[in-house]
Amino acid sequence: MNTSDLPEHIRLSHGGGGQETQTLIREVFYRSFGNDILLQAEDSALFHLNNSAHIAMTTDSYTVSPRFFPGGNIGKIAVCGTCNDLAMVGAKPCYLSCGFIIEEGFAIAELRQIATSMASELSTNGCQLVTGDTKVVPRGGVDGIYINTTAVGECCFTPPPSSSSLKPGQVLLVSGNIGSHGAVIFCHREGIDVDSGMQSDCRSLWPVVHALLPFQREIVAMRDATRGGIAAVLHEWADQSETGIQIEASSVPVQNEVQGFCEMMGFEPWHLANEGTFVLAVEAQAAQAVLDILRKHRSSAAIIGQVIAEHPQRVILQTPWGTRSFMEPPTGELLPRIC
Amino acid sequence: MNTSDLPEHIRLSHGGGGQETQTLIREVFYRSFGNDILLQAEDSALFHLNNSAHIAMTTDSYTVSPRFFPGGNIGKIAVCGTCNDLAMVGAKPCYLSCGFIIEEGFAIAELRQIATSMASELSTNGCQLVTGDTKVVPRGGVDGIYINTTAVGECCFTPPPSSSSLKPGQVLLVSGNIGSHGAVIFCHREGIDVDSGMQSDCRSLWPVVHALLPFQREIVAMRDATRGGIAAVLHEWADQSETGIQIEASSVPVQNEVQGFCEMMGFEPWHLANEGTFVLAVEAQAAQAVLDILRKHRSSAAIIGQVIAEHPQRVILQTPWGTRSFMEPPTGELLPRIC
Amino acid sequence: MCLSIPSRIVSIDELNNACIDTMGVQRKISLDLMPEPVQPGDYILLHVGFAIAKISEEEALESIKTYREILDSMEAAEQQESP
Amino acid sequence: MCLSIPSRIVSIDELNNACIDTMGVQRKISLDLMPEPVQPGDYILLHVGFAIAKISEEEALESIKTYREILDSMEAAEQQESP
Amino acid sequence: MSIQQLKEHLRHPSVISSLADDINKLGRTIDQPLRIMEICGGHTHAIVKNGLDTLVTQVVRFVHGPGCPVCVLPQSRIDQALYLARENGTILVCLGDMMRVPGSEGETLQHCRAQGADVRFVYSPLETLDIARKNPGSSVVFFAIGFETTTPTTAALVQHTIDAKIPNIKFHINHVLVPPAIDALLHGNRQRPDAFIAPGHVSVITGWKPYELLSQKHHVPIAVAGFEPIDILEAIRELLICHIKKIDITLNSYHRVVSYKGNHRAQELVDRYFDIRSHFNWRGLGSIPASALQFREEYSHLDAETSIPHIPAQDTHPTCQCGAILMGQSHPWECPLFGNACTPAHPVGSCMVSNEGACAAYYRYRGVSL
Amino acid sequence: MSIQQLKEHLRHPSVISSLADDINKLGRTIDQPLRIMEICGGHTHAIVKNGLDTLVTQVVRFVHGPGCPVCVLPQSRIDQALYLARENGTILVCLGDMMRVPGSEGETLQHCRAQGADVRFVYSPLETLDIARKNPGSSVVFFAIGFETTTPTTAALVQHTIDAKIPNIKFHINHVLVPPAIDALLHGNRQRPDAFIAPGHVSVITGWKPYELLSQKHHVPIAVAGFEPIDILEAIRELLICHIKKIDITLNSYHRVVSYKGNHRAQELVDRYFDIRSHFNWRGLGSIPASALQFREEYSHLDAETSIPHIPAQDTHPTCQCGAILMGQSHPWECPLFGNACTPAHPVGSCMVSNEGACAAYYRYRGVSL
Ligand code: SF4
Ligand code: SF4
Ligand SMILES: [Mg+2]
Ligand SMILES: [Mg+2]
Ligand SMILES: [Mg+2]
Ligand SMILES: [Mg+2]
Ligand SMILES: [Mg+2]
Ligand SMILES: [Mg+2]
Ligand SMILES: [Mg+2]
Ligand SMILES: [Mg+2]
Ligand SMILES: [Mg+2]
Ligand SMILES: [Mg+2]
Repeated sequence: MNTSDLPEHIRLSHGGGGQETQTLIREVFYRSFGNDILLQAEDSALFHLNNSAHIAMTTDSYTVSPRFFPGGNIGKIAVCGTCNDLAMVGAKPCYLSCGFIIEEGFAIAELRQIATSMASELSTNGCQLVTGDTKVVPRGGVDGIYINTTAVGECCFTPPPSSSSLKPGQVLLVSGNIGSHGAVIFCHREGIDVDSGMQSDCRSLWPVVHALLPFQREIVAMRDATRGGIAAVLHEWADQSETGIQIEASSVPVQNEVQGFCEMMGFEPWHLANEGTFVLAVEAQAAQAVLDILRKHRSSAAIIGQVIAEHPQRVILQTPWGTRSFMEPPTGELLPRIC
Repeated sequence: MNTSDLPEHIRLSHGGGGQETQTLIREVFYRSFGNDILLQAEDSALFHLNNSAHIAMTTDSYTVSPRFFPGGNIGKIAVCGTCNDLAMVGAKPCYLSCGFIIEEGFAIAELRQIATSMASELSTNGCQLVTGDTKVVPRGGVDGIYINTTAVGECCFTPPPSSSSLKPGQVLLVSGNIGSHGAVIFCHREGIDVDSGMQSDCRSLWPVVHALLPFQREIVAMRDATRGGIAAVLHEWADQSETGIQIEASSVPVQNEVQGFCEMMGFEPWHLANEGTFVLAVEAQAAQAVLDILRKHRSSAAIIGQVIAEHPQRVILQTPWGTRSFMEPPTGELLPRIC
Repeated sequence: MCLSIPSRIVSIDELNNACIDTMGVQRKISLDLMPEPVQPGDYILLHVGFAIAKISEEEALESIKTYREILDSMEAAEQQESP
Repeated sequence: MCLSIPSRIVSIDELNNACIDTMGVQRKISLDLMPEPVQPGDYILLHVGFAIAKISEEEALESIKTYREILDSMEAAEQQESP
Repeated sequence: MSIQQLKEHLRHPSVISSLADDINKLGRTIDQPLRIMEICGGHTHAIVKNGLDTLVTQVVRFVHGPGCPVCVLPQSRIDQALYLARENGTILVCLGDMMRVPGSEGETLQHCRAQGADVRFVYSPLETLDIARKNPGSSVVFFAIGFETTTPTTAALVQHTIDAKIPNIKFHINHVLVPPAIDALLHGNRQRPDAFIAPGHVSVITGWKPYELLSQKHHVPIAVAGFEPIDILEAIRELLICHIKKIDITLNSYHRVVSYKGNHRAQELVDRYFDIRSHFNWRGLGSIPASALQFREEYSHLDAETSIPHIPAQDTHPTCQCGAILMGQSHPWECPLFGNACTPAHPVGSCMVSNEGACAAYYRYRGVSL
Repeated sequence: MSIQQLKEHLRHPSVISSLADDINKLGRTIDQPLRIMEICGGHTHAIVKNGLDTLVTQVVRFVHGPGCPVCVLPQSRIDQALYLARENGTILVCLGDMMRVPGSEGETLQHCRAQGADVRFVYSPLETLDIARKNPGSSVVFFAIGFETTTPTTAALVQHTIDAKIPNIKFHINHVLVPPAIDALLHGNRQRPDAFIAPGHVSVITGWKPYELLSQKHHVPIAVAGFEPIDILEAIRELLICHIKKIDITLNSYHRVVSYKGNHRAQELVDRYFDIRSHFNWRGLGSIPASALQFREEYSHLDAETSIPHIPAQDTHPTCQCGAILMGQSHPWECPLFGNACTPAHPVGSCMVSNEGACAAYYRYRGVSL
């Protein structure tokens, strides 16, 4: 058993969505739980149940701090995030479960606000919360409130989009400006004033995915670019499909304030988390039509690059002056730089 | 809006499974999320999906401390507990999701042990873990590890057992000695030595429920007696069915050590949590046959009482000398008594 | 009832603490309040972590004997009624 | 690169702190290290929470002008090539 | 003998029935049911929960006494606990029962903890030593309540605190004395009970001597009893015989643990640290002279009470029948607030506060319907 | 002018192409490519990430210099940080970059935090004041690293600590000086670079005067440059012209923020608290005299270093080519460990440590394949 890649103790970066998370999943969870469905490693698991057509299931826990931020709160994100993972395999979110872990002393008014946001976001998705659980832990046992949501839904895309089937020539799009969620959260944590109007992109994606249904055959893969940002998605896709990916750096849509934040901290916008922005791989002939639909929902949607045969498993950034470099994969915890 | 039953802040008792938990659910969650499926308030939600027959879904979060205890650990309990909630509506656990929230610094060796226990318990249930999520929070953000599991399964009982359909004359059974999980956990937290051999009853119930399939029409209701103990189940059933419930105090099976622990602390065994013990309401003519099957799995299974027409929504304890008293409903946090 | 439970002493340590057994559950308690010497095997009354009295086994056996007699006489009466 | 970012001063408080704006993101920084007086509207170079220099707008405009000229001459050249 | 065996005997259904028969037979010779007050809430609890009163309805009428140390504690004392708990840097330690008892604003220590105060319950007072050692920067206050049974355990904690020179433990003392309360109850009560069941575990410490003095002074039979069904029925039978024979003495029906003089070691320890308070306010009974303890002068530096601003005592709710219930003039279910405005979750009067209060026992085990 | 506008101009593709063309045209007149060392890792990073070297391959060969303050810090200093962090009751505070740098056992401060140590990163050193105020019972150590750019910010924290009389902040000082390192690099290096790009933001503080002295001493042209693609290309063009015209002077191509004498206020503040250390060990370069700072005698009570047991410096890995790379004798990808045993996650030599190290920049942005 080669476990040399794992240290003795869990680190924050094991939850960062990057390489270390992958190692933990592979070395601990796949070893115990490996099965064909789990090993697909898509945003949602796909299976049949009691003579059904394809059903999708996904889970996520939400520990976001601060709990309320410009553009959303932990409740909104807990519904969007999980429903979005269903949408990314072309499934309509139908039923949601919800597990609250709440710290003794938490304000019930705040809990109400969170529940209200969840309800409103559920209705955007046409999804029902059907089962739940509430645990209260003593002070210090949890940081305020953590929420787990798990959703099941009906697959509407045939075949379901899959991140391991990218082919050279396919076009990559992003559904809007990237990085704002990560920037907003980091700013709030570090006490950076964002009166500037930066807002988390937190939103439900089923409506736009539903609008994309006519192109279900041309859409090869979709992935919401959460932890690790679009860099994580692009690296995973390149890796799984054993193709290269080339991105035009100047086509990647980034809001001014987010770019400013990145320069201040020494970050790249493609490493910042999103909560309602997804990357698509699309057959070239449908790229413009898909872009048009995306733009009806968010005008900043853009074509950002393409799948290439060269540099398999690598993500290449092309500068406007014709030079190229690798896009760095995400490395876990975001740390502000001095150099 | 009458919210007078809710204080301003969450208390431990809001997670205790008793009256205060019910108030919180009703006043906050039902207000935001109310829908027909949720309001069934069974252990698992039942619905159809993509042209399926009945599907059951349930969720629970596990924050148990200590994480390892005689008879199990947080991983075993996280699989049993959730699969048991499916079993209680007569559903076979098929697919499980799992969300880990782990504290930075948690020992990976311990995580492996937990995952191994989960895997073994999944196999007892014939269930697959198909989707997961891992969050790592900074030190102090969580007490070691919390686990949410959510399961979906295929309903095998027609009609599904339901806790609101109890009728006078039906017989109540319990699948084995009660209270050992609650006693073991309390002892460990309070530093009470239990070399005595008390063991949590933590176990998967699908195997015994599967054996009960031939009596699916005679089994009216099943409920695993977790937080709040069998008292919580009996009160909920009496309440929802608007019948009375009468229990023979001396027929309730309690292990000697658990009884001793109760006397020491001033507790009643029916208020202690179980993690693999369930209560059944059964048509009288099938009671003996059901008992026989239960006893094949646990010899301490017993008939403990019956549904009565008098005293609707009350649980009555009958003493061996012919007097009667109410069984107290659970009141949240267990507090050792001096008087 | 100033909740107090009969328990059996399992062992005694040098700090005047005892390990006691209450129907199979063992825990450490203090003998600081015991007015008379006790030893393993003795029964004591336990209140919030302290032994507060030794239970007189003689007296206890006495009452058991009394109740045993009541039971015996009842059984005898029953047998007379339904021979 | 001893990461340092050009930012604009929005306001200055009595404790010698400034609120600065970096492409729309505002935050509080210290003016403790500024060798010359600054006022709202000035551009400074920001390093780990400190303004370390005033950016000479004159010099910056000078380079912009130079590059503008390069661009203009290139455009002129292109137009000559493809009329 | 094993504990198991002993318990089985003391709860044996046939013995219970046989004793109840005896009592009912004996009772044929009296005109009015015997009015017996069980002083201790533990007896109230055992009687109501086990339905012992319903076995002897024709012969005995139970008058439920002051209850338990938790019930008789006035709300202003709980307000003091809440005040201490909310102090920054203070850890308030108490026994489990205290956690759920509301002060005058309806707030409990559990609520207070939910709002951020550091409140911890212990099973044994001695656990406080460890809490203090592990939190050297905090001031730890042990909120001490209890009848004579529990007071020695607080005294033992005081002793360990002093011996181990632990600088950060103080005490809030609420230890009350049962005999003065009985004395007060008997004085000037026209409908005073015909007989008393004296508390068993209080007597383990005090011995049964103090009750002998009360029997003599007030001409009333008293029986010290244990808490098992048969213990209680046994005591009832003895009291009935005394009543019939007009013998006003104190009987010890709890031989196996109660002696005439009690636990001298415990008494000495209590005596070392505490002396008698001139007055103490009992919830439901009002102010009773010499009915509680306080630190002796030389240990007053350990007293947390001195640092608390005066908190006025609350008036009793005008409709609450506690007084009448304790005097044996009324039954819990006859109070208009019973089960309505007054429940264990929101008690109005002392009798509803803990499991051992008469109203709480009826509410939990009997309702209006059983 | 807006910052937006300025940035757009400094990254304008056409201007970049035009400047590259100019350089390539100028280069036709030289036989050998011009060997330019960029001293600062920020320049390395900008050159590799933006592919500027690939635009002028025929004319310029880049020699990547010492990198950044994080890269040059010897492992023994990080071992000291780990030692301090693991002290009970100590909070170690550092800037973000430090969190990921491994000490001699491969452990980083991030790992150390995961094991339970209280390690926190700040964006600005002044945030340390707040941490100290909120944790009066803890000893807070600010682990200070940086070139001349960052040193004044540490000095400002020292000043605030003293002025506000905050008793619980100490410092571990790792501030190094760039000019002595360049001087050391030029001494006795037979393949020394033909020209230097001097660090832009270090020069904001020091002014460009120190580089003028180096130009004169070592007869080499030096250009102070900014970090935008056009800033760098501009500096390259100037250096190329100097080289062709054989003029060994220092040029300031970063007019908009760099002056001849630098930031006197920052210099004074640094001077008040720090003086020159006799020697300091640079990772990759070895011990260099007078190349770092230490607390002045009168402030030595603020020095956390004095309390640390001696931790021996580690030997460099025998196969690591850092020395040769820094001397301009080798390229990162020529090292046999590059991308194998040596990666940013497990760096063997200093050049792989942070984003600004030459090996790390190639690994991240270029690999062996681009
Ligand atoms: S029910 Fe409540 S208010 Fe009424 S007598 Fe009892 S304690 Fe007092
Ligand atoms: S790749 Fe690593 S070992 Fe090789 S020269 Fe670079 S830093 Fe040194
Ligand atoms: Mg998911
Ligand atoms: Mg997700
Ligand atoms: Mg996703
Ligand atoms: Mg639950
Ligand atoms: Mg459930
Ligand atoms: Mg459950
Ligand atoms: Mg259940
Ligand atoms: Mg996830
Ligand atoms: Mg406090
Ligand atoms: Mg430390």
